[in-house]
Amino acid sequence: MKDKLVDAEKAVELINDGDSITFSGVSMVRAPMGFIKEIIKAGKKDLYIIDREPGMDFDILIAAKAVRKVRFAMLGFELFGLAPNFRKAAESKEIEWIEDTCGAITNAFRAGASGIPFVVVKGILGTDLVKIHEREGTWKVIKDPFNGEEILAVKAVNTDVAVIHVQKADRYGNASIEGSRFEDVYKAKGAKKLIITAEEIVDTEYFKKFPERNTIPYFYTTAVVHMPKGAYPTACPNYYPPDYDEIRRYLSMCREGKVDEYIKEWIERR
Amino acid sequence: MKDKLVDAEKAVELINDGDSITFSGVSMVRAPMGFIKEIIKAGKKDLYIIDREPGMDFDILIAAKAVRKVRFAMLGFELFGLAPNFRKAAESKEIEWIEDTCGAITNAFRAGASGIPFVVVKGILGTDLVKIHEREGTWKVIKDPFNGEEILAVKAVNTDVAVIHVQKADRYGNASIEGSRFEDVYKAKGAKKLIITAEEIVDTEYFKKFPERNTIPYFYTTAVVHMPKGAYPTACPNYYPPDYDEIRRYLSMCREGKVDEYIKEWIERR
Amino acid sequence: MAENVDIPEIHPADIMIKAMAMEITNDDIFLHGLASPLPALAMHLAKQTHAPEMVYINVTDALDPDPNKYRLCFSSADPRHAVNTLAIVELLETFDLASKGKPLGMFLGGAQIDSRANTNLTCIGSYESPKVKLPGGAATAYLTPLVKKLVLWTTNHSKRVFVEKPDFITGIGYEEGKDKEVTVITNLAVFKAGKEGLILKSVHPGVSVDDVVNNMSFAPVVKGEIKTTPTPTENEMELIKKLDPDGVRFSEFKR
Amino acid sequence: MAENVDIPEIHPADIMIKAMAMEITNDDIFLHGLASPLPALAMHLAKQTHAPEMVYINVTDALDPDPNKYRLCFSSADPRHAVNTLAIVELLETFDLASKGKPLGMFLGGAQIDSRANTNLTCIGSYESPKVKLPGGAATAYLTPLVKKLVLWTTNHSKRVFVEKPDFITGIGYEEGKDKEVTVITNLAVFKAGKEGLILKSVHPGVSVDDVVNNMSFAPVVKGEIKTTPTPTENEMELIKKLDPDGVRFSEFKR
Repeated sequence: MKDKLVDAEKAVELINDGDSITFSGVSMVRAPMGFIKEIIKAGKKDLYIIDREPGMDFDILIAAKAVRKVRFAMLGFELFGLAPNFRKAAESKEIEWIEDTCGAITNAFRAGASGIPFVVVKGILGTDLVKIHEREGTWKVIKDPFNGEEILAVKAVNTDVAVIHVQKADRYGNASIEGSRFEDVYKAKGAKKLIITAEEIVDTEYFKKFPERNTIPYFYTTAVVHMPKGAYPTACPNYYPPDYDEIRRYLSMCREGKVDEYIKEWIERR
Repeated sequence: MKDKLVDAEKAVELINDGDSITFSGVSMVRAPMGFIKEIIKAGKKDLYIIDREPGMDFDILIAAKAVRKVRFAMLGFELFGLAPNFRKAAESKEIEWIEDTCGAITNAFRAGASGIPFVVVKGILGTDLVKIHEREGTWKVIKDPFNGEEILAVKAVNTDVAVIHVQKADRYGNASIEGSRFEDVYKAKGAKKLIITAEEIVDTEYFKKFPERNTIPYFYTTAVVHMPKGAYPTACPNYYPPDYDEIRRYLSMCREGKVDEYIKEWIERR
Repeated sequence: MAENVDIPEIHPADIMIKAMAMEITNDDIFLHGLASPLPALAMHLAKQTHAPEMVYINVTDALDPDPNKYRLCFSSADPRHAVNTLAIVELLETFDLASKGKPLGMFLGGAQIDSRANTNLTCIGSYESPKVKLPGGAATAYLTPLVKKLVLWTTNHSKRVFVEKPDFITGIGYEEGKDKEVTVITNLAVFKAGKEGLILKSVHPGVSVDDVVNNMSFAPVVKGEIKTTPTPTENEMELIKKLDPDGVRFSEFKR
Repeated sequence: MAENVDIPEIHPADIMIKAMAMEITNDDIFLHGLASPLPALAMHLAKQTHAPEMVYINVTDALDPDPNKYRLCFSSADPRHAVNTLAIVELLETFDLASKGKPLGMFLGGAQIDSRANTNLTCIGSYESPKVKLPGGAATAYLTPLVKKLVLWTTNHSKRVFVEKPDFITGIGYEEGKDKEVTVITNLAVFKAGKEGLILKSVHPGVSVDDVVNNMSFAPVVKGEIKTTPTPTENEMELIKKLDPDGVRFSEFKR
């Protein structure tokens, strides 16, 4: 196994302007916020960010002008309201966006992990999302070759980069997601480059002792970054809950037009 | 959660003559041999048995005249040679058989677990298996709707029954496969009825303590049978290795024409 | 119905939770997604009362979280909601259950809802040039055609929500001939969706049929007996308060 | 080549293991399936000598089993082969790697092999009325078109194995223009498959080119220098013996 432990500044070089990227987590849980900060610091541009149900990770990248295009099934702050910077950018057409649905985007990630070019999914037919995606070239209504019925084909998603925050990893890239995995394992296995950020760097013996906890084996991983509190202010299960106050502070500042100030202060904070 | 713990005689009633069935394990590992014995004792007939790389489970069911049809990617005894009863029955056309390939049958199980009617797979095109399965109606060469390239569509496999031997289960049907899982989780989740046989019945607290070890949650399970040494003479990881001597004894008796004697003795043995 | 005398001080949130719980039976598998405090509490309530064997799956990927250690948080995906779970069940696996035709029920919201219970969660105005870009439908488009029970909810029973023609069809409501029951639960009333449209089933205590009808852009079906929506019993209220001591369930009403 | 003087007493099994190991480089992911004692040992040998970072995946679903605690058993799926594994990697996941075009190498057998290294593992005679129903191709049909390295082996270098036209095409061998290297390793020699057919690369110590050619139903390509297949070093023999103290690797030769 190769040693893949690098610092964040080094790992962020794996991302090119214009890349498609997906991130771990859902809403206020296990988003790789620490690495999002590095992407902003590095001044990455024109990213195409793709996820099932993102939140602050997407919104702040949009606010930082790092994003060209967004794909998601839901993007907001749950009970705290809409995503202010996404909404503004979408309504003013500063960014492109395509709405997905959980069952399609998660299947697209799973198909990407499986190495197949597309997957058929049930449901969805009859909704207005179909024409949006047929125009985009991401979905197509086809006939089941066995019974002739209409069914939706969804193109696999294999992003250029996946950034996955985990609880434990070793320096070779074996990584353990504890608790809810969401689609993160599929995102990781389907991506062309995989950056793991981890709360803790553990000895490889940990995985030999608990091989079933090795949710992403080393051969998928391009780089490992040790990043304690790397999901903050979103949660990292078994480590810390979401910091709702901090997330609300972000939203308040955004609504007051002070998002640049928030980002500046956030970047300076260690 | 409903109490699903029953004895083997009761659980075997879930199987109807003519059913399609799949079993856990591969070759000489974690085949549900104890339950196979029950199927034979109950005199089940005309079964259509489907698996990736079965061995003694299939061969002895064929010897006992319980089988109408067989589908597999490899069926034999590895270094110990061909499967004597399968071979005899296939060559004399007493049973139907269709040869599959690991990548197709495992994907068919995974598609069955996913609830999709078919899955596309790479590889396989150009081999003689394609025409066999197109005739059978299990595969079809189609065009990728996005790029027009030829690709193979494989119909999902959802068997009437799956019999899965696990290390630990609770009486409600939460089940833990330790070590190699093969495709057993997919087989279980895709089957219309699921019979779990388990080395140990554990308290539900076990799963609350180690939720990630709950490889087959209770809502998939139709019946749980407590069956220590339920994989014998095949292996059950963390419990016992394969009994190579016993497997060789079976093969010797088969080759001497004494398979009925072996089955009789096996059924009487507890 | 409006001749209220001694209706207890009960918040619409609690009435809605009870109404939601009543849609759940013992044989169901129910899922809730993000931004779903009321469904989360309804599922716990059902499981602790009339539907103990209901399968509880949620957006934290946790199966049957322990109600005795549960404390409702602002994010429905908060890992603390996964307390004492029996298994990690990826959301994708729940979608697979829906595809397999298992008895899955789902709670979903709707920014716009029409008389067939079709929903819009995508945009106000056109998709290409939205006046308001909403958060998006999440699982709506995928699940609404697949579930056996679809329970829509809104805490804002109004003409803005109940519209003649949604700006976008994110989710499919009533589908004739399909094994799929569609219920709409609002802060005023409970409907079932049918061939004829949204059929008013009950109004909440203190609410009149006129209150219900006058706050919709289309006419619901009002026929036969219109019941009063049952309120939680004392015991049920205790369970709700124990699960949500911080009153997160009221957040949706403040906006 | 046949002028053997002091060729050490070395079993063809060990020569084949060494030849197989030499096909593995540090950047490869290699998989072995059932009934594969020689590939299993070759993978360990490569990983302990020239290819320490090779990814070792096998039919026990185990990643990088510990060579120091490994003891070769009769079934390649024996759980004792998974000793000290780093992770459970389902076979299906390895197939996914192949589909994604990762640098996967696979060892496969062949009951019949033709001049393009196409293989038959399905039946002798017709599929519908087989004279001999073989065990089946396992992963052959799926993997042979996808892998970057295909290493075929037979311990029975004979006219019966090397046939003009296999009775059934279970696996695809050489494919022009594809990033796929096809090697055939027998108890007598090593070949690479190419446009012109099976190209003889080396013969094992004590074996003549005539021995090789006369035991095939078609003519291999014999041109340029034909080397002698290297034999394991003393250190390599020690490693092999340590991994297989019971001599399971010789089983294939007894049949």
